[in-house]
Amino acid sequence: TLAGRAAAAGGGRSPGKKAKSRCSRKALHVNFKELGWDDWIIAPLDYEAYHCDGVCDFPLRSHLEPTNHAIIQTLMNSMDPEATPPSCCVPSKLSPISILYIDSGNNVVYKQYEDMVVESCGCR
Amino acid sequence: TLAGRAAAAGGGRSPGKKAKSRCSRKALHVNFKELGWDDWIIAPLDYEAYHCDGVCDFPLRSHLEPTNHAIIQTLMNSMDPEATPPSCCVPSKLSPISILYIDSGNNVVYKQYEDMVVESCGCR
Amino acid sequence: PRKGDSGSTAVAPTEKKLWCHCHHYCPENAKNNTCSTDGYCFAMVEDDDSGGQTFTTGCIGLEGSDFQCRDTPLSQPRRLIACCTDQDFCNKGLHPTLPPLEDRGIAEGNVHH
Repeated sequence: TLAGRAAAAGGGRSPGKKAKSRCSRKALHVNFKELGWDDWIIAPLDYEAYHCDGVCDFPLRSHLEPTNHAIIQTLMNSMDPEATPPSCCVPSKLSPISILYIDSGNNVVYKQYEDMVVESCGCR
Repeated sequence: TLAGRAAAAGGGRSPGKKAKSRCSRKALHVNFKELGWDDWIIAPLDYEAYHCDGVCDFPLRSHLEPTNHAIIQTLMNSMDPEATPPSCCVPSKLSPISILYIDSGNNVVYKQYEDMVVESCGCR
Repeated sequence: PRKGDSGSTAVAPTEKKLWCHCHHYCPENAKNNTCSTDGYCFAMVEDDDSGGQTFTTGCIGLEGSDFQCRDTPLSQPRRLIACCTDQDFCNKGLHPTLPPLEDRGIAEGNVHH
């Protein structure tokens, strides 16, 4: 068993950190019509892209696949939140979608766009 | 490309966002002694890890190597900042350092730790 | 070993998965408060904003476990983490405790030396 050592210093509270939910995948519905792209995109006119949001606090769980740097930054942030920002909740795995559209030469094209949908989130 | 189309969509200016500097690599000096790790780490006792900080705003420049998802999210954020957070400035390239330390079996070990130093930042 | 190979067969090291109890922040696809990892199970106690203490358990990856399981004694708020890897759900037996805050001890007059 590996154990950390009790924090010697009486800790100041990090205000409100617990209020915000932890890093996870959230909904993000993208409507190409609202983006004004229905003049070149034929289909789909909308899709679920998801996005990542939430705090990355200690300890960074294994499903967030943190890098060593994210872990070190998280530790530095928990020592002095003013001096060092926390690591950030971002997509760690993405998947493509295919779009049917009219290109600048007025041709109808069916193309796969990489990294369009969040599959999982992590702290980096 | 999506980025080219995105330029046409444009976006309302959000007040004050420009005040904060754009996504770039900033200093982060890590002192293992201050972390309380000088009881197991022999060398180095400190190193420059850097970190990434700053806004990811439209248009996401090429050196930030944005994914298509980050571009879409940035556009959605510029349309409605309340509904969608911006993409986040995080390390896009990291490098290792080697550490000489004493392991739990009291052996002196020299090990390369991956992803310890930020080489470049990007918007994800 | 794969069939039809001649000579020495390289057996792909199956990644050993450790199952842990997780409470307070589990992966989205977690079932029955369990998670799995290539690293350690952990249990942690932490001062919370209401003056009490929060107890959490879960999974820590192997990458960075040297740092996370040692933590830093200078964190804010105070916390204590313990990691284990000897058997599945070993963190059910981990009960890290935080010493009472000195001032609280004096206020309640029950400081024992």
